[in-house]
Amino acid sequence: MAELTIRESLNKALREALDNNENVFIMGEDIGMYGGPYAVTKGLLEEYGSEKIMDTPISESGFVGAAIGASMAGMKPIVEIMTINFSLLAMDQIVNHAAKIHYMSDGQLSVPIIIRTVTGAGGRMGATHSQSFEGWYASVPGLKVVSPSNAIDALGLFRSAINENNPVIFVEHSMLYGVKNEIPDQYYETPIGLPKVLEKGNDLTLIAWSGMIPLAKLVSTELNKRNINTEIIDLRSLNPIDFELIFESVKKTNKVVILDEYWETGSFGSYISSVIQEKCFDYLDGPVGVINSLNVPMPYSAELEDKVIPNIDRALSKIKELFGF
Amino acid sequence: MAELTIRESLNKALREALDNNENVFIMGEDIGMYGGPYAVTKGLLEEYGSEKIMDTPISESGFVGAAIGASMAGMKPIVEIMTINFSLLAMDQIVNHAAKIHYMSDGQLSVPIIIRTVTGAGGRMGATHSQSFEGWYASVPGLKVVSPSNAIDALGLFRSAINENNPVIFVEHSMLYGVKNEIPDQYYETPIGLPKVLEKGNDLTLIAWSGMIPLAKLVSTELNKRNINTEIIDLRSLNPIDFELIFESVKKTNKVVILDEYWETGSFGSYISSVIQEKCFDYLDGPVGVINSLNVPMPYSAELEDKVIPNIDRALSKIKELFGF
Amino acid sequence: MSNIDKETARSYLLEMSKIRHFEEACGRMYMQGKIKGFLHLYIGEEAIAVGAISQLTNQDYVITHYRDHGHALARGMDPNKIMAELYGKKGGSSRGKGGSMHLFDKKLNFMGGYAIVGGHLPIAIGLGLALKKQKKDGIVLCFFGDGAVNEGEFHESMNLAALWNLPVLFYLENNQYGMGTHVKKSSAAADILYKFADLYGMPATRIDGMDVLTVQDSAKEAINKIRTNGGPVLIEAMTYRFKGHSMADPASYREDSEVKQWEDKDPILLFKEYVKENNLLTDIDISNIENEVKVIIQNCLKFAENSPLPDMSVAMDKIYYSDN
Amino acid sequence: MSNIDKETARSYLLEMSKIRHFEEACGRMYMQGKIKGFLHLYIGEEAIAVGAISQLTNQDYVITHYRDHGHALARGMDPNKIMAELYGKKGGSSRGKGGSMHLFDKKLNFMGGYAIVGGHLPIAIGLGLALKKQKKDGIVLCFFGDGAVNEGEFHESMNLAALWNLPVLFYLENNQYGMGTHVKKSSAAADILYKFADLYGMPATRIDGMDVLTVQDSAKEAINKIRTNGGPVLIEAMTYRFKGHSMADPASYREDSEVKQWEDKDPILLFKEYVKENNLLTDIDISNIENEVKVIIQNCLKFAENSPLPDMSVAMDKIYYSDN
Ligand SMILES: Cc1ncc(C[n+]2csc(CCOP(=O)(O)OP(=O)(O)O)c2C)c(N)n1
Ligand SMILES: Cc1ncc(C[n+]2csc(CCOP(=O)(O)OP(=O)(O)O)c2C)c(N)n1
Ligand SMILES: [Mg+2]
Ligand SMILES: [Mg+2]
Repeated sequence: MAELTIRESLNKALREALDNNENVFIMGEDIGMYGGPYAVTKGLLEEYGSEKIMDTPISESGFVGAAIGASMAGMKPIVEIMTINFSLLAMDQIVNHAAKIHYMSDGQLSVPIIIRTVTGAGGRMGATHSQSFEGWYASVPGLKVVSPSNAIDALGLFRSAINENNPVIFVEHSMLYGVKNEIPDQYYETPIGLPKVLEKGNDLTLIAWSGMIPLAKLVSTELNKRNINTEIIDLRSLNPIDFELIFESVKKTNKVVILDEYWETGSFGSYISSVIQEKCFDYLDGPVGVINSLNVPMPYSAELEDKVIPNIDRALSKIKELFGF
Repeated sequence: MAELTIRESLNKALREALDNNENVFIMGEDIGMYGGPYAVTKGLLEEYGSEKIMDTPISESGFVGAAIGASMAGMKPIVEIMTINFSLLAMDQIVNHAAKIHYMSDGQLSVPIIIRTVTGAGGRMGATHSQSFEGWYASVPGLKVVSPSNAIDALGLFRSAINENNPVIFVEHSMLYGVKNEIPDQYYETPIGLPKVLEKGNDLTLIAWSGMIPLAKLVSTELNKRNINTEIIDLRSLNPIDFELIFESVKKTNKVVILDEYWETGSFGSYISSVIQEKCFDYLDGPVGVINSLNVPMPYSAELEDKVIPNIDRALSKIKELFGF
Repeated sequence: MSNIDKETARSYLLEMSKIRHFEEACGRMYMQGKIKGFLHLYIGEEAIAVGAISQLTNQDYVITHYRDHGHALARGMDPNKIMAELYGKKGGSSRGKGGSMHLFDKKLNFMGGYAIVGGHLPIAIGLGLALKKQKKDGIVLCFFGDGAVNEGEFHESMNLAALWNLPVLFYLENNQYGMGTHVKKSSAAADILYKFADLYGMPATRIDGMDVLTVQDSAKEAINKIRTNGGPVLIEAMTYRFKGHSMADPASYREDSEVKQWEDKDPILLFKEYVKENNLLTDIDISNIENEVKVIIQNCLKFAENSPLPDMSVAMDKIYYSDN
Repeated sequence: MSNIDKETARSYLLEMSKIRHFEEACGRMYMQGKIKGFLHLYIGEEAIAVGAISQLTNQDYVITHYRDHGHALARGMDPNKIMAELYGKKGGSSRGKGGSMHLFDKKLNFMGGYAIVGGHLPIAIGLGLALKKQKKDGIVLCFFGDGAVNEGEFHESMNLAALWNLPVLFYLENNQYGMGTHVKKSSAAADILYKFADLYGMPATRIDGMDVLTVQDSAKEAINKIRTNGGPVLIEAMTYRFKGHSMADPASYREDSEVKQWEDKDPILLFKEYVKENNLLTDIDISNIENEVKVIIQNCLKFAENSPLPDMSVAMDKIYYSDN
């Protein structure tokens, strides 16, 4: 067992992909010479050369579209959009093309690309660099969306994504790259769509993913001190989602809170809430709670950012309000 | 009282805006010479000239950004994006700029633009021309989003939008342009954010907006036949939303179904559902239902499209499943 | 201009007529409500699809915009399947799920019609990138309109294709209008659109798109260049659509005299004169071709009419790739 | 090259030194954790902001990208407010909500720094459109980098500005890198970026961006053209950033020798030599200027340090415009 950070596990995943499939190549802004904006691709250019590791101009629509086209012709491109904020510039390619070509051609063509991108706030990056649009992509039929919170899942989900013949949006959280985990030596895959119970508990189900997992653990620790046993579910994938595991947990704990870094209005977390209240209505002791970032463009100041993002104080007071814990 | 279609009422609204404010101008693809893709701007070029009615190249990012810039310098641009599907190409301008400049400059600058665009399915336009992204925009702080279902609100909301000093996304549904209503002679405005009770009833609250209103009425008529009295609430605005009126209705009927043309996964309707179940939990007889388009890129064939969009059969069977009606 | 043989003459005339009559039939069926949604006819521009695509080999890719019937037919797509697609029937090329703007035929390397203006250009260069990485001989023939030139995606694609030396033939069908907007109102470079290529060191020419032989010759030359040098080429073909932008468009933004002027250059009429003058085809040959076309059109209408409607299992199929 | 007077010489040197020392202070404060997030320093490029902005009048607009401290200072923005903004303090130009990449000063018509590459170009032409519609005399000076040229938004904006004849000076700061990517790896037109203007009939020049007087002269000429003809002009200034792209960047992608070569052209050093050779300023003048700058920098650091933190009422304010 090797201990790897998420950054390292992704680097390993990329190497595996390059080693095992001659059709794989990687493209994106500054993934080569610069060493990768978040250093995930570090060393790859030196090792695999510029045919496999392609630095692109700042042309998000252009190179994402190019990846789509290449995938339609038999390649397996992994394309990096530096952050999800810039993915808005490639939105047409992703939503109007990648998601639809397989369907519109009735299966004649497919788009087996992986789009890696970086989501989330916390880095004092300000309003245009701190957003979390993964829920938008997850809502578009034709796309698959995953977002790991630890190095084990990062590697496992990437392996599954590589084996997919569908466009996969692989969402990494900027604040999690340093998260370290023991990686099993034996080959494994993490199935796309399967949430994971991170902590078992009977009193409250906490659902989160990606950057909200550390907060979920914090909340759990706090509640444990009060003898409340929390079950933490890491969604890991946003589309598809196997809800069964979630429903089981809810039927056991009868109480649910969802942590989602997106803004309050129209969050993907509220969709999860909506599904749960519909399918588990009779099991619920109280309403499903959703904790989001406040409805505000992210302020730069650390002082303010920490209060806008879901945080332990807000989470605990919401839980208290809902369930009296 | 004159009877006007939505198309005509918007044409009237545009004329009013041009007449009353010398800073107003309109820009968009084919709004002039062509007569407007949906004929909303018909006749304006002839009457107001090409300084006020500007045909633009097919450069969605370019001209939406130009409208943003012009608005920051004191103009009041009304910009038309032919359909909301193409707004993905201007997404960066809308989400990363229009929504944030007021905030990032701490109020020094503002972006008083109206972006008119056309949403919705039903026209046999296929997968890339039948989407409903208004919920995405509604979830972004800094933007306001409205979407009228009748000619009275179309005119009234437009008047409010013109008086706004914020970016307003004005979403028109392609299938509703022909909807006719009596327009009051006296000047009125429809406040942004205020939902409207279209039909009063005690047994079930139906929440819908825009293209789903005709279906809500159909459902209501059907249920009336079974002596179920439906209260229909037309959201009219997606951001902001005054939820009080909704909560009141729910507290009365104890049953809610939301109709939303977006896909099932991550719909704005599910957000409404989530808020309701949280705030009215103890008043609910059963779960909040949400009826959406199926999770599939829109097929072209009329035969299929009619079944993918929320329809009366699916609505009634969902209501039966939830409430036994 | 290169001399062509009888067989080629016959083939060009047949292909152009097939497109013309197919499009006319579409127009009629649209009026009858058999075809719905958007319908963009290629009438007037037939010489381009036929002349350019004639120069391709099987391994080459074709990709185009929503005005795609002409390109699909010229590439050899089955008219029955296209018409059934337009009818929204199960016998259609995408079983009714794509529609007029989204024809695909993978077997022919016809990589589809795309309905977001400029949106298929990055995809086109991606196809070229794959060819290059796979060290295949093929090229990508990518059609788009004068309106698309104003989209950022056009420029990003041109740069990437040049920067990466990709085998792409950018084929600009300049019919001088994007919907109702004349190219002079949409581009400050209206008179020299093809020169966008210059900056990137990409060869480019402007040609008469109403003459199938000019189209053929210039395409041949461009494709040769691409096969030799690897890198992209741009052709701007001057043309005109005789009908409105779509069936919803009465085209009131242009003068009858302008339309008339271009109708005089009807590529099919011109080519008929040419083949007769050059003794390539006789009047009898021509009327045989027309009869052949008539049968094709009748058959495809019949096929579409008789094809069953798709059911919901079709609608819910192929959202995602699955191995089963 | 135009002769300048002592006052101008003093002013250019002061402004350039102010930027240089401000940026150096930023770098130090970033290392101390006082400044967070992204920090992009303008060191090495000072001649451009100072030379070009010196040619503007009050009514003109300035708009730029995230590497915006230099432009903000040259436009006259208060260093105290900028530094406090970088500290995330209430005394900042946006009370800590904007940060380094998003400086704004409406009173100075400094319309902001924008952090999406290429994203502010359409906004810039919108400012120009407003000026034109309002029949005002002003122009828009819009700075952007060589990396931005590859974004579709650049091309869309160039076309719109030319098509609509808008008073915009497109100011391309070609420092030859977009993050770690050399311009030759990002543009097939790397050697002639300014020629993108040609196609649109837009005047354009490439200049030495390390020489403040060259910058001044070319800006003057361009601005005159714009004020006379209404339409846009493009300037490409060749320059270099002496530091990494941002504080996170060790800039390992470029050779020390290359950096050294450009450091030899340090615009401040060069200008100091010039003013001495031409008897515009003495060594004493220069050291006075440096002392003046030192005080400005000390003061702004003190101001930022002492400014209170914003509270949540600030965070929740100005999300929407409201009349109260
Ligand atoms: C991004 C986008 N914007 C607008 C439209 C609407 N639209 C469809 S076709 C068209 C005109 C395109 O003109 P051109 O590229 O010249 O092609 P032509 O129709 O003349 O063949 C427009 C504006 C669209 N489909 N996509
Ligand atoms: C749309 C977008 N893509 C990528 C980035 C990340 N990024 C920030 S600055 C930069 C390089 C820009 O280079 P250039 O335009 O030359 O300006 P310079 O930094 O050299 O001044 C990149 C890629 C971004 N901010 N926005
Ligand atoms: Mg055209
Ligand atoms: Mg640069």
